[in-house]
Amino acid sequence: MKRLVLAVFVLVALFVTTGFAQTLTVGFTVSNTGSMNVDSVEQLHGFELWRDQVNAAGGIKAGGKNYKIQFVSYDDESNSKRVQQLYSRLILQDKADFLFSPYSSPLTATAAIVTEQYEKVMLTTGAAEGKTYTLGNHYLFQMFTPGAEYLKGVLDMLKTKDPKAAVAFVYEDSSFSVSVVNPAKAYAQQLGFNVAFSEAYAPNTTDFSAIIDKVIASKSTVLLGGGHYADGSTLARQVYSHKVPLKMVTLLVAPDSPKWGELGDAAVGVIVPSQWEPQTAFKAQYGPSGADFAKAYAGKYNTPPSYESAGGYACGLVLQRAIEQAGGPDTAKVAAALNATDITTFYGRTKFSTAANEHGLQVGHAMVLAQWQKDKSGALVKQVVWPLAAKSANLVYPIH
Amino acid sequence: MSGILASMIDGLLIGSVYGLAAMGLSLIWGVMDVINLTHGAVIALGMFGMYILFAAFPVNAYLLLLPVIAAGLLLGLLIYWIAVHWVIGRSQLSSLLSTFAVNMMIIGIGTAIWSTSPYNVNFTLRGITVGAYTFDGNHLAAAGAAVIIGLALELFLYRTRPGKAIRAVADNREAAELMGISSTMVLALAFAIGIALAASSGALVSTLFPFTILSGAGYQMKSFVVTVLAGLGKPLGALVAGVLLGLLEGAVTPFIAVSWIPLIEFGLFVVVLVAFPKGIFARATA
Amino acid sequence: MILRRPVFWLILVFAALMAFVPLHANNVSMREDLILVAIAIILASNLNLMIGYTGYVNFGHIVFYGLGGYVGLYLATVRSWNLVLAALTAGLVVSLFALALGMGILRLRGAYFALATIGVLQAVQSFVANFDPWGRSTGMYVAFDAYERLGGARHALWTTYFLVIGVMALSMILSLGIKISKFGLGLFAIREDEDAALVLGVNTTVFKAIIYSVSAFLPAVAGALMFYKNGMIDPSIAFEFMLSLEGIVMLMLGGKGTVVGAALGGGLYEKLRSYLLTSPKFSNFQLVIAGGLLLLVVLFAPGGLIGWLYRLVPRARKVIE
Amino acid sequence: MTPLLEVSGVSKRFGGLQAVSDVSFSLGEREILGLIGPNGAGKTTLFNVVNGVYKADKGTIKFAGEDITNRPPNEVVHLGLARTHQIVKPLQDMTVLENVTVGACFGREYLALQPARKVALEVLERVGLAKSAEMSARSLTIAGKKRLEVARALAAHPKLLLLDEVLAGLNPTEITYMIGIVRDIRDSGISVFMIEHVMQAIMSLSDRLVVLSFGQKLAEGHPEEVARDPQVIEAYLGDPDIAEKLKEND
Repeated sequence: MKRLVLAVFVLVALFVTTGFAQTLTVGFTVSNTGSMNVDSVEQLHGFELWRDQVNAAGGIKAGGKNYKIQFVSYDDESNSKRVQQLYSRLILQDKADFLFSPYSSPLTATAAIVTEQYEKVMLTTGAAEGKTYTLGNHYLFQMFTPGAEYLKGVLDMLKTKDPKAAVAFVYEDSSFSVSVVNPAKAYAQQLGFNVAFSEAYAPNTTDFSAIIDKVIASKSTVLLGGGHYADGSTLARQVYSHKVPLKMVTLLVAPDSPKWGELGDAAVGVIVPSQWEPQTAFKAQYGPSGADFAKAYAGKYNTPPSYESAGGYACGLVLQRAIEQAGGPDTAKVAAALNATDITTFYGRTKFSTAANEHGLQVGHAMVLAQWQKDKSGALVKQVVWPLAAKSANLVYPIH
Repeated sequence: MSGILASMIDGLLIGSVYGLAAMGLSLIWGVMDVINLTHGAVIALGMFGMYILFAAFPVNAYLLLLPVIAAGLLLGLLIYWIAVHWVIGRSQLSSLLSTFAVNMMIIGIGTAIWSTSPYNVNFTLRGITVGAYTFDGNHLAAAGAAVIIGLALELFLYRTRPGKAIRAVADNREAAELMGISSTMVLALAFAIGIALAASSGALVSTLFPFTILSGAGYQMKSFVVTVLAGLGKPLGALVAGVLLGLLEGAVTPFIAVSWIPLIEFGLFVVVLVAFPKGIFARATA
Repeated sequence: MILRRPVFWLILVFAALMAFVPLHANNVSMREDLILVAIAIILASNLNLMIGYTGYVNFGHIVFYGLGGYVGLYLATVRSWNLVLAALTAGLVVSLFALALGMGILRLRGAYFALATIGVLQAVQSFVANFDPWGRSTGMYVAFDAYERLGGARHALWTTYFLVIGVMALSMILSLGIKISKFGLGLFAIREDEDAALVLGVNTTVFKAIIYSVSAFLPAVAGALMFYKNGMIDPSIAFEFMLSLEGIVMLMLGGKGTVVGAALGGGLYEKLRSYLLTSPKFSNFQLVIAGGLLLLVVLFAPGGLIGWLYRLVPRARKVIE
Repeated sequence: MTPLLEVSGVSKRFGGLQAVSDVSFSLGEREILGLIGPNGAGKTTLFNVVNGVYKADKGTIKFAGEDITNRPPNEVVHLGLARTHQIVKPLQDMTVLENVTVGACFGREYLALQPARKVALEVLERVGLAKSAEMSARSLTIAGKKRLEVARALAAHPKLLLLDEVLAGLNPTEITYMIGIVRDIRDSGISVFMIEHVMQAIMSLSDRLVVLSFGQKLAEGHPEEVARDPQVIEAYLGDPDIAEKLKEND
């Protein structure tokens, strides 16, 4: 009899808890393979840490209910054609309630078309290109500072150190890098720099010797550009092995990854515009502090978080808060809550534009600059060097 | 030193690796009239072969070419028996598709093992600096190795019995059979050597650039261009044409954006193919 | 007369089912799967005109699909043309391009032609990746208001779906029409022995150029529709060499030279592929399985599924064309 | 009366080999002209130049009053000059009927599919292949394939037929049958220009003979005159078998 009572009790308890703790499905694709692999997996780790913490805390509490988070994801092979097929599947077959973006601008832009066609909220992270937000969407929200801002800080910093520098732009011919470099080129000229050389290289380029020979011939003294991890790390290696006489090298995205240290001497001195660094201490109004996040992340993955990881985690936080504010997972209400969002988390300020011609564009968040330096023991570490207010070390200039 | 000269030297160095890759394609095409579409996949396997060997035995990477070549020969025999032997004598479409099928399988298995993420062979030789320009030590070594392997093949074809048998079969398969040469053995051998050449060129590339399992495709395309420029069944011609292609790339890049190179190369390829279907260098003897 | 062919009516019934089943069930997910099946059938059917009918292996067939996508998207978004008009214009432009190109490269035979088509694909891709009006390697995007003209995104997606199904039906009818025509007979003669065909009076140069151009038209129209539906285009997805090669696999699988075989191969392959792609166990082995299938077909059943059916039931040859 | 075919001063060279040099002859309506000569004399090359497979380096070819020098083979067929091949070229994976229909469709009258099929059936009847109409060309015997060659050319409704060794490789019964077909063709008003190694047959069939050796015309005339020509016998000495046969025929 006792047993029966116990069994009934357990069943009822199960029923009650499952009744209260509903499950929300968040869908996205990950580049488990292909050129975006390294960055994309770091972003995934950010997502996963957020999910695990939410579920451990009993789910998102909104409108008197608890919502646990469940992920559905597929490998997009870093291929934008797959992305559309898979996001359609996530929406239609897997009935995802909310979506996160894949990693990288072109993949995100293609996914955005599908999510917008089916009117699903998608938070984009790991995608800084801004053109997508001018196409007239309503359900897209960008976590990253748009590309146009990426290299402005570097040029401002260079202006203080070496106003006579001859600048070379060598960048991937991808929507993200182009969206970064075009405004940067204009800004460099506006600041009075000599833009000595500028050339885009095809995505998946592995042999940079022709371009490097041209950089040398142009007598450039600083190099700005890059694209993503695969091409950026290759470019840095070859710049190093060809002993190009440069005083500064700034590359997009790639040097932010903890894997960058594996390049050894080729890694030293390289600067990366970053969405976030563990050293930047924002006062979080919502969610964990930067230190807590970094500690939890390192505890789970045995490596410090990159800004892709931080972006992934912050993406979850912002969605969580919007669901709480909306009082449930209703798409229109959550979208409205996101439109009204203006908060500071460990990741910095987040605010989305609500103007019709750039809806969802990130307008609150700001960049920092990090440089790979050797510490006293000779180990490679990434230090924040700009803005000066947030710096953790002085800029090394020139590199050699 | 001027930028153009430096660029041309860089082109020449990488061109010899293109040439080595093309030698394998050219040999198989010329001897057995099979366009080997496993070429790119085998080049990629050569890259990963070097990666695995270097991880196990971190000696001078160029010494590891020897085991890569040996493994390439075995792989070549295997592919020959799986996909080529049965379609010899059938239409060219059959061998085109059967080798392509093997290509898909290799890429598929490779993707399952290594995903399509980039890998590196962390081996660096000291470069040579001339003025502002430094020529990468690995590029110099790889070019040297490519030329040595190419010349070794030429010696093999002209100075040894099996080499002469290969040339005889390439010339006239029926006549060679009448003279008591087993064409099956010779075809299998030629195919194996072609595959070994492709694998060795992949191994050389792996010491220069990062690579993925898909990287072979680009070198396969270059091999087509080089083979067509050189004319079929002329392995040494392929080596020379590869070097010339590299030189051409080096000579034009100072003046135009690098992104135009494929258009020039493949445009040239199509035009040459249409104008001289037997190859530019083959015209004199045709 | 084409109306007397059972296959003609089979095609119509098939297309009608493809169009109305997802509509009736209002099943968007089914529609998204079927549109990819339709695209596969369009590509395989038109490729069949070259490989199956004329005996010329085109490795770069996808170039027509991609160029059609670019021209169509450019006209429909940048120039704000009506979608159907933009797609038809894209087909026409690409066909003319193919005609001019064909005059040159169709002088080559066998493997040399096959190689030239790879060269063409690479050269065109590289050109487009450097072409400013089409957005270089970052491509072009459809602004969402472009869908408004078709009554909003949801409506636009159904419209493009029906158009794609229409193109699919046309592709199969075109294949059938050519197969039972004098023009088709001339093509078959070229496939079997080009020199003999010439001596028998077939103007091989003109026939080859025309079929090359014809085989470009519907894929280009389909490309325009599909990339409009997808909302964006860039060189790497427009000119995907792998898709070009998969077209050949589909054709070999179904049975080259037959109308039904091309469609069957296209449909089955796409179904298999999307199953493998999303199945956690096999997603990595998609290529291995496709490659293995192709190898088996090439070595043991060069006639594909339809060829196998013919051998099993010889009378099927009369009905299933 | 102008001759149907008039070849004047035709030469063809391949690299270092002068395959045909300065050959002239003519062929009248309803005539059977034989072309003989030792192996490698350039007979098939001459055929190929006449019907436009090869371009002539020098010389002109007139057919039915039109200059057809260097016109492509497909146009030559439309004018009414069809041919067969020494090494048969059946369209392997097509049926016998389809093979012959191709000939009718793209021949002199450029028939539509339905009438072409009717013509093809008639022609198959004439060459005795009617029963094999639905077989694939691949499955024919060598004799069947030779007849198929002739049928395809005939279906084009030519004024002149070039026959390249249609008797080679046939057994005596088949040879007799084929000779009957050739006579029948001529009787239906078609001129014939034929290469043949079966001496007895060509001697009895031809109205006139042209002899080629090393690409040059050695002799031309009535078969009996030609056979007695010492130059011709000399040329065939490299091939004693045939020289012997020539004498027998004498």
